[in-house]
Amino acid sequence: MARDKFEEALQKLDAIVRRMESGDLTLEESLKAFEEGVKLARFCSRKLDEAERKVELLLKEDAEQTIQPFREERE
Amino acid sequence: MARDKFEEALQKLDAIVRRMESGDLTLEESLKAFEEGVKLARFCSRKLDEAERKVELLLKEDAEQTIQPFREERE
Amino acid sequence: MARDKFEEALQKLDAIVRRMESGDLTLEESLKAFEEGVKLARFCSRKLDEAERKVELLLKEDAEQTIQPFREERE
Amino acid sequence: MARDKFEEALQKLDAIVRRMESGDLTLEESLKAFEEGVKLARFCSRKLDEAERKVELLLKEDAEQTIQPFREERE
Amino acid sequence: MARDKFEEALQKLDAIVRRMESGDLTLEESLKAFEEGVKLARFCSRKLDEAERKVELLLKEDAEQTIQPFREERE
Amino acid sequence: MARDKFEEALQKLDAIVRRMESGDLTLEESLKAFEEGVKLARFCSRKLDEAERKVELLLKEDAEQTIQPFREERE
Amino acid sequence: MREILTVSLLNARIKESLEDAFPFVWVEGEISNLRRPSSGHIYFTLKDENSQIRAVVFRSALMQGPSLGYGAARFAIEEGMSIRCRARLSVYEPRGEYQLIVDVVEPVGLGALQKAFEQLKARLQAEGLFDDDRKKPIPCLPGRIGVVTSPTGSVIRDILQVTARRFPSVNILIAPVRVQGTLAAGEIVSALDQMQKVGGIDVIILARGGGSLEDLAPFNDESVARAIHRSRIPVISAIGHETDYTIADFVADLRAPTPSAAAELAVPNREDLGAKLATLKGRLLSLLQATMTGLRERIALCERRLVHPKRRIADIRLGLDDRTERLKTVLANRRENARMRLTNHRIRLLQQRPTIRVRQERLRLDGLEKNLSSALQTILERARERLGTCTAVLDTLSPLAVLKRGYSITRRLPEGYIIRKAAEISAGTLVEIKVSEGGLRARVTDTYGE
Repeated sequence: MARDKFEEALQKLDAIVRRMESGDLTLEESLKAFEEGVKLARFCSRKLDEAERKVELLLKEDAEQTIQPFREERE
Repeated sequence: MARDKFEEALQKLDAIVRRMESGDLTLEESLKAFEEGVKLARFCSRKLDEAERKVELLLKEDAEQTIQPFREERE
Repeated sequence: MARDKFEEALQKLDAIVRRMESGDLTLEESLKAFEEGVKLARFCSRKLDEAERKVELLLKEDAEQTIQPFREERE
Repeated sequence: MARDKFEEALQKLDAIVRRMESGDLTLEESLKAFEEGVKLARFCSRKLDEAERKVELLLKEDAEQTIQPFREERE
Repeated sequence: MARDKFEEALQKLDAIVRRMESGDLTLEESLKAFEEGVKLARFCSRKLDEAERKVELLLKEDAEQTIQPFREERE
Repeated sequence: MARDKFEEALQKLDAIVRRMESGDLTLEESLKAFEEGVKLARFCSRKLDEAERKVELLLKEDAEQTIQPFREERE
Repeated sequence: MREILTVSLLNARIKESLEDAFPFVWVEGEISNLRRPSSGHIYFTLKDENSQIRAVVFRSALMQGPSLGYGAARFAIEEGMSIRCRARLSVYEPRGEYQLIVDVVEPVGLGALQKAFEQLKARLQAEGLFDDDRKKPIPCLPGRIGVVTSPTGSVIRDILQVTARRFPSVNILIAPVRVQGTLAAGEIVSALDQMQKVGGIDVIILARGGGSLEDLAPFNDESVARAIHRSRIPVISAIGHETDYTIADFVADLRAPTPSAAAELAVPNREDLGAKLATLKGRLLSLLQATMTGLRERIALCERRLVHPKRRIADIRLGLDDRTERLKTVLANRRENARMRLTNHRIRLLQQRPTIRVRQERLRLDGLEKNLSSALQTILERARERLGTCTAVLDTLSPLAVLKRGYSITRRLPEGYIIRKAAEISAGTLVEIKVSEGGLRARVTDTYGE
């Protein structure tokens, strides 16, 4: 799942919470919503934890592009 | 669990209770209604139990899969 | 138990009581009416017993089958 | 017991008594009337006794057959 | 006993007495009348005896069969 | 004995007596008349005796046959 | 040896040497004699104080998008405008003339630059490049951030610092480019285009520190604007200072006032997100629990209200008992009433019992019987009396009284008639002689007459 799915998931989660707050859901719907919400939350959580910090350089040499680590000045 | 079965049952239960309280039922009808009501209440209760168990399961799975965020919440 | 038999019996009993109280009956008619009335009352009583037993059974079943949720509520 | 026989007998008895009281009867007639009157009175008396016994019997049966519910209520 | 025989006999007896008292009868006629009168008287007497016995019997039967109500009245 | 013979005899006797009193009779005739008169008188006397006996007999029979009621009355 | 050339040959040689010597030249000058014939090409004379040269911009160069700079005359070339052109030198042999064939034109001088900027901005705006609806949303949590900027300096440092602070695990790909000078625009365009190909890049930050209008020229370059516009990846621009707006800023999907701000816009705060997520999750759970609790309460309430039939049964039972009692009472009354009526009738009946009547009748009978007896007695007495009288009289008249005095009466037998004359009989005749007391029978022995 692409990373930009995160936002979508977060919005869906938000929508679900709002829908549940509206009080118009049946138990089954609430359950479904809850299940989906939990999944979305887990997904988001995972997305937040997923990547490691990585800073790289995109170089172009003779029309070929290469990526190499970037040495940060701080380090 | 079929969708909306719970709500349907709850509405039926509600209708039965109201009908019983209206006092227009014959003894047999009120007995029938009572029986049905008890069954419906039991059904609803069971559905809620199931739902609760499902929620617990979901939360447990969630906790296992996303240990960190939950710890954060608990602390 | 046939539907509405009980109500019918109760209404008949009521009619008999009223007829007897009206004072227009001969002794024989009164006796007949009384006999019928007693039978109807007995029938109704029996039906009530059945109904009561049924209700108790239902409540017992209900209590057995829904012990958990009720405990939760009590605690 | 044929219907209305008691009332009929009581009315006949009444008529006989009145006829005897009028004094217009011959000896034979008054004898006949008296005999019939005694028979009618006896008949009525018996009918009343029967009625009483029947009522007692009915009530006794009733009490026997509906012992349980009453006990329940007493407890 | 044929109906009204007693009254008839008594009237005949009366007529006989009157005829005899009128003095218009020959000795033989008187004798005949007397004989008839005696027979009639005897007949009437017997009838009265019978009537008395019957009444007593009826009263006795009545008393025996309706002992209770009379007792009730006496007490 | 034919009916009314007593009265006839008595009348004949009366006539004979009157004829004899008239004195117009020959000895022969008087003797005859007398003889007839004696016969008639004797006949009448016998008739009367018979009548008396018969009455006694009737009364006796009557008394025997109706002993009981009389006794009752006497007592 | 003197070489004599034809004009044609000379011109050919000039052409060869000139064109070889100036295949690529940048030249600055002022425009004059500007002409736009119907062919679509633009002809003008480029001059300075002392010299001038003819120049042409072919329609093909105008139509073909520029690969560098502002592209050939993408801004309106006007009479008297100072420009910098990239061109090659071309010799037209038939006339022995030479001219510049221009493919890139840049305005020169502040006024010209500002003018060109305004023109380009207006044009691109008209073209719709700045339209809000074309702007792509910035992803909330970019997987990888492309940064197009100088690899050295405070810009990249700020960006790295901010992203590290907000989201420690961020993934950044830096495309190092020059950010000023004539080559800058080309490098920027190339970097932007390459970013599209790398894959996984969710947002691009195009950044540069502050500078003069000329310093920022690459970001006002149409090619850069078009590169931003064609980027499939959303671009955040952070160029110059807060107040400096470049064309790139207008085209970019989001404009940040500073590189740090661009980093903040590109990268979410991880803690905030985590908190938000936790809140949503908690809310989700509490809502569900509230729903379930509510439902449980509703069911419990219904259940409590359901206990009804027992009460109802009790009510009916009471009604039933009441009715039975009423039945009993009514019947008892009814019976009592019947019993009273019967008793009343019986008493009256007994009062009328025929015993008295029998007694009366018996008295009557007795009377009659007495009367009967006495009547007969009277009759008998009377009869006896009459008989007695007759008998007495008869006795006195009896002819037999003579006999007592001694007379007798003789009768012939068997006839029995009284014999009055002796002659009436003969001897031997049987006679009867009656005397006073008794009589005798005799046979006549003799008769005699008187």
